[in-house]
Amino acid sequence: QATALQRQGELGLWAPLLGQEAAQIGSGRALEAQDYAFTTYREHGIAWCRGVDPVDMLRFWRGTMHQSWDANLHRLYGYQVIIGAHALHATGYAMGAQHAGRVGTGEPGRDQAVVAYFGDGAMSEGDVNEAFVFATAYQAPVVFFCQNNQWAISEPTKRQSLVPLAQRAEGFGLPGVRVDGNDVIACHAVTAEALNRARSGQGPTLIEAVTYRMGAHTTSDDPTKYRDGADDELWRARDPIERLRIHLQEKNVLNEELEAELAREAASLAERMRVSCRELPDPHPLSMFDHVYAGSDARIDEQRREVKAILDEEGVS
Amino acid sequence: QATALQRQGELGLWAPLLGQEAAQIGSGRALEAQDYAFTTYREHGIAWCRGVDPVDMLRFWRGTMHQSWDANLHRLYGYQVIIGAHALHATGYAMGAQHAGRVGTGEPGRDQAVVAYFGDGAMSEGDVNEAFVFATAYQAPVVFFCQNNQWAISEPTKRQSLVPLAQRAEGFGLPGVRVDGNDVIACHAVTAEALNRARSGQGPTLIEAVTYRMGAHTTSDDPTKYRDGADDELWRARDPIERLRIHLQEKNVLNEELEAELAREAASLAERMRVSCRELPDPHPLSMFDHVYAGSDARIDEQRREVKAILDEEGVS
Amino acid sequence: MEELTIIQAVNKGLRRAMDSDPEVLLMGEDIGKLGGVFRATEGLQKDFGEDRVIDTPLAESGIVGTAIGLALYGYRPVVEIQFDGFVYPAFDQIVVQLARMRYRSAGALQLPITIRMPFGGGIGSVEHHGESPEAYFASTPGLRVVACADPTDAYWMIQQAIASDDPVIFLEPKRRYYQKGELDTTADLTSVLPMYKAKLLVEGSDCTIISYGPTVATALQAARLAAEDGVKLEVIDLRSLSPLDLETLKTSVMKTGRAIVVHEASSSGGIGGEVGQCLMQSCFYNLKAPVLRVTGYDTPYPPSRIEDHYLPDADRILDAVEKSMSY
Amino acid sequence: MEELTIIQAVNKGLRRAMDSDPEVLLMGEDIGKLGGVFRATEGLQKDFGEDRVIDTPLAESGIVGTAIGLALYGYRPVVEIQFDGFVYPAFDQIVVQLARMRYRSAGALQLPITIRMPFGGGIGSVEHHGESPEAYFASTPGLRVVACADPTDAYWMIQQAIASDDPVIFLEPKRRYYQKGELDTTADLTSVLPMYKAKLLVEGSDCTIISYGPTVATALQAARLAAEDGVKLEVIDLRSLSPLDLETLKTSVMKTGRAIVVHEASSSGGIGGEVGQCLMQSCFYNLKAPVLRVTGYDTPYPPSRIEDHYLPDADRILDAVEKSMSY
Ligand SMILES: Cc1ncc(C[n+]2csc(CCOP(=O)(O)OP(=O)(O)O)c2C)c(N)n1
Ligand SMILES: Cc1ncc(C[n+]2csc(CCOP(=O)(O)OP(=O)(O)O)c2C)c(N)n1
Ligand SMILES: [Mg+2]
Ligand SMILES: [Mg+2]
Repeated sequence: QATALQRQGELGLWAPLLGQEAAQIGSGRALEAQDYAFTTYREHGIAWCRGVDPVDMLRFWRGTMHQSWDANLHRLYGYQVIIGAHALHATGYAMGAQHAGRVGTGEPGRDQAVVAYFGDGAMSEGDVNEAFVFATAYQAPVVFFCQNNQWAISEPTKRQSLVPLAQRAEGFGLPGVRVDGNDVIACHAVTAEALNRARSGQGPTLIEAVTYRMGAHTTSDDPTKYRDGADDELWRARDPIERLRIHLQEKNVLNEELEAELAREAASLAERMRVSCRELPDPHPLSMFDHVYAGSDARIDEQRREVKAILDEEGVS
Repeated sequence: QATALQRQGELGLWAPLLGQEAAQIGSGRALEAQDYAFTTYREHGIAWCRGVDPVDMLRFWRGTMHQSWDANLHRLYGYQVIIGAHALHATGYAMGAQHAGRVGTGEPGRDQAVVAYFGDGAMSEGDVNEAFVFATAYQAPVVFFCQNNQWAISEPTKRQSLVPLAQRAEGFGLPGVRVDGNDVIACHAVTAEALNRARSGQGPTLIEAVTYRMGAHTTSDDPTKYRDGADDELWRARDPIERLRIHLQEKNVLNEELEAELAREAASLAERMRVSCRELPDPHPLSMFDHVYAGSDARIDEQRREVKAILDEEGVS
Repeated sequence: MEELTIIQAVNKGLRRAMDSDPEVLLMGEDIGKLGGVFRATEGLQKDFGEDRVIDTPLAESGIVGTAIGLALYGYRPVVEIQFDGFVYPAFDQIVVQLARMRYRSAGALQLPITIRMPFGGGIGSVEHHGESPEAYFASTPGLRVVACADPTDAYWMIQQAIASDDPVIFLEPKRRYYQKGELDTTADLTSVLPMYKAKLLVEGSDCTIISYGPTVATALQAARLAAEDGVKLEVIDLRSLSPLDLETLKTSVMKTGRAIVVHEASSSGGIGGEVGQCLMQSCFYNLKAPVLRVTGYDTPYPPSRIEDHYLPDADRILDAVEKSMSY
Repeated sequence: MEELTIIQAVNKGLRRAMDSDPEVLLMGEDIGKLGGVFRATEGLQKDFGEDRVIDTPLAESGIVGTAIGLALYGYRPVVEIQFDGFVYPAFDQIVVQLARMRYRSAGALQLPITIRMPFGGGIGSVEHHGESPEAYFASTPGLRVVACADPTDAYWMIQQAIASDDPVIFLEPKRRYYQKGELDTTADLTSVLPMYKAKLLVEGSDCTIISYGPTVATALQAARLAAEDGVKLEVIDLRSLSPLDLETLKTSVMKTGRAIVVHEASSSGGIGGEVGQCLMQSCFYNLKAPVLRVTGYDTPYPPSRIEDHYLPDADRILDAVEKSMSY
């Protein structure tokens, strides 16, 4: 499905993950059912691994919902747009697992770990650094997975740090690992190990996956303004999907047949998304008044009535 | 004057620096006139080194002014109460010096450096860590001087970090130095060197001065609730003033005469402070309306008139 | 019935909440061994242990951010912000993350977090120790903002805040912490006045004084003084700053035709303007005078030696009453 | 005279400010080579160099905090916050440090910093890209908060903001960025209308519509529609949200006796309530109806597919006019 994911990356209705498939699928596949993950707007690969239907992912980008899927069901928090904020949520959630005695028991399926996914730019935000402080202070079972895709919109990673991002970890007293983000097997291995450390009560880890944002930051971005094609070429040659394909062919796991089948799968998924996307239902206007508070609120009820009256006039039901 | 400062520390009208005299005087004396410093509420020793009259320091603590002295005159920003906020101000000020071409010229008295003073607890705040990011990104001429006095009110340093605080530096790509904060000569030496690096354009440094808060956090704090006397004893034996006295005696710089004179100086200063403190004039009530904006503001003028009327009634002039 | 101070009542309320719900956790700076700089959590770590009364690193955004994670896991964190002036580094986590989680997730996720904060001035302290940031939170949809003004409310409202499934900003009147009052702890949580209701403290027919937190005592004092001159003030403790209990306010102002809002925070953009606007909309024909405001002035909080001139006092309230009556 | 869009006018204004004062620096995320996500700083780094147009690390508190240091050194930093929804991590530096420096230092220090921010919704984007945080800043003493609504104001007001010795929050109406208008750049800065003044856009005798930023165009549209039915609306662009230009508002409402405040931000705790309260106090006997509010609702910003139902439109303004006239 990595191939399928690449296709999705090419859909371009959103912040494309093109080039980062290995980092996301590799690490995402290392999570166990009882684990929990927090991601940014770019981690479609993680959502895929957590069982989210790509069509559902589109709800957020189309503007029909603020959160695209059921966080409880997939044990995956929705796309976080505020850079770095969720690193603290992940740390707190991990403290919860600890507090609930779901760490270091050794019982299979019982011990939990949490992963926070974010980018190279996020490493500069206070919240991410405070997350390192809290995670180490309580030795919480959290893994910080930083995809260094070389860019924060138009700013190269060196604007955020002159030293490797993984090095940041030592300073806070947690282990830092740097991995080839375009090697799906390596990403899986380091994440699995960090998760095991976390679940067994050995505390947090920071992983820096070095990769590259092949596409634009988002569909409204124009990379030609700030980067030349040279790097793109360099990294295209390191295409994680291509590397995996060759590897699997050598191992005789992937043959023409299977490839063709994958291609068909991908094509039909892409097709389904194209179709379903347009069919995603708009929320009812009055739903904008729901779930501000647990109970009802007089102000909001009055405002709902006001809009209801307008809709009735316009004949909207 | 270190002796005098100790006496001041004993005045207890404020956040006492008792035990941290060497760290403050040692580093404070390393600054040159053209340098600039930003401090917390506890850096009376730095203020002393920047030529602030101890009596003026009391204005803040007595509540007659928000800023105790003229920041421009002493090239020292007033006491900062918001933990960590000034680390960014110091970094920005250093970027200014850089921008103004006052770094790396080699002309004596021209090149500038900036020092940000803060404590072990401050190392956990997002602002301090963001300051490390900006300082390294621009290689700004700023020195971060962290006095690890073992406590943030009632919390021991290990609640903030399980590894030495100086180690934090590497992770951001700036050099980190750990120094005996009770050795005034060592503190002077490392600060002087870091300032030279900064002025000559070699970028920022983090210094961790390991010392101990002998007194209460502030005069409204009761340390017996959270720490036993054992440590106090341990550190009393390392009293920086005592160490300096012995050193100077061995070097025959300090003799009975001089000591007696210093004691007299200290006593008279203490006396002057006791007296002047009570004599510090209260601000005029109407001054609370001054300097909200550069120009005048209709709302505020009206409110000033309102209070003026009340004062007139009460016969206050 | 026992007599205790507001801070003791907060402590007692926290203890009872922790006794009755094992998911309740306390987080903050210096709340453990020290028991908080005001001793609100005194003795709680000793009795409930270090993992239910958690001393945190010195980082407010981190405290609220990790509390959000703990709440997502299923706990009910009660966060102490040491002083009003230190809440701002956590602002993004409070107004963007905490306040909107239920809405953002269309009801799938909720964050039953209470953020306790001593607020208001008048304690003769230095900068940042006398602030009234309530309007920032009261104007943020998704947050409930309440303030207590006496031991009974301190005791019950803190428990209601913790029991609430919505995030609550719980404001404690710092300079009244040692004000004493009778407390009956025998009632049960559901039978006492809900925290989202305003409370009529003194009945009167001439003018309604609306206040909350530390200035409630000031309003009561003004009412006593006015009574001596035969002026009957009606005093209401707002208690809930968001959402507002307009019904209670409306009923009173429909009767008196006059209202004065009293708070320590600056006038401009404060709670007073919102209350005044709402009353103008709901009682237009009954208002005999404009709703007036007796508040802190439109400046930052002044040096403590002159703070008494900044804070509303009974005289200023009575001047405003006179002004209102003169319409 | 030339015709250009609001975003082009901002760009031109920034360029002129940088030309006329070498101390002016621009700071922000992606403002260099990219020229900002809205291209407000397009071409400026090329012409003024990397140390006057500074791409910063991704940390808002860091950006404002270092800008404060640069201002203390003597520079005039102009900070771009990429979107309204991303300003909150810098809240402490803005409301506690930036806003109070002059007051805290009794006038010895000043921070002539301008913080530019696109604000408001209606662009069909995801969460956090359609917010109206103005009330948080307008209720903070020490800050000046202004909003532009057309190319001419965008061009002159940004220069006035930069020239101001006070910190200024400069709000740009995101969804109107591409609205065109005639601009005369020949005048000089001191001769044009000061940014702290409200502007009378349309004279009318029946009801005053007070608005700012993106909803000014909505108010003008409502005025045109009302005129067709013979209802004469007076339209005022507030421009300065803090301090408020009450004189201009008062003069208008004394005449019309009716006022409606329009903004995208939620009603509760918004600018509308403060304006309404001030008008009630200053025009009590002249008000024929309560000041009304046509605003975003008291919810977080909704998903973009239904944002049009959340944002004030001409019809809602006209309904409010009808309601006001019915008193
Ligand atoms: C607090 C905050 N500031 C600014 C932004 C605007 N913004 C969105 S994505 C982005 C760059 C993020 O870069 P990185 O962390 O490397 O993640 P990537 O987009 O490369 O995956 C910025 C500045 C934001 N969303 N949140
Ligand atoms: C942002 C902020 N949060 C909390 C506080 C309350 N507070 C004042 S001093 C202090 C401890 C500071 O410890 P440290 O940084 O080690 O400095 P020290 O007092 O030991 O010199 C705390 C928590 C504050 N002043 N500012
Ligand atoms: Mg990136
Ligand atoms: Mg300390």
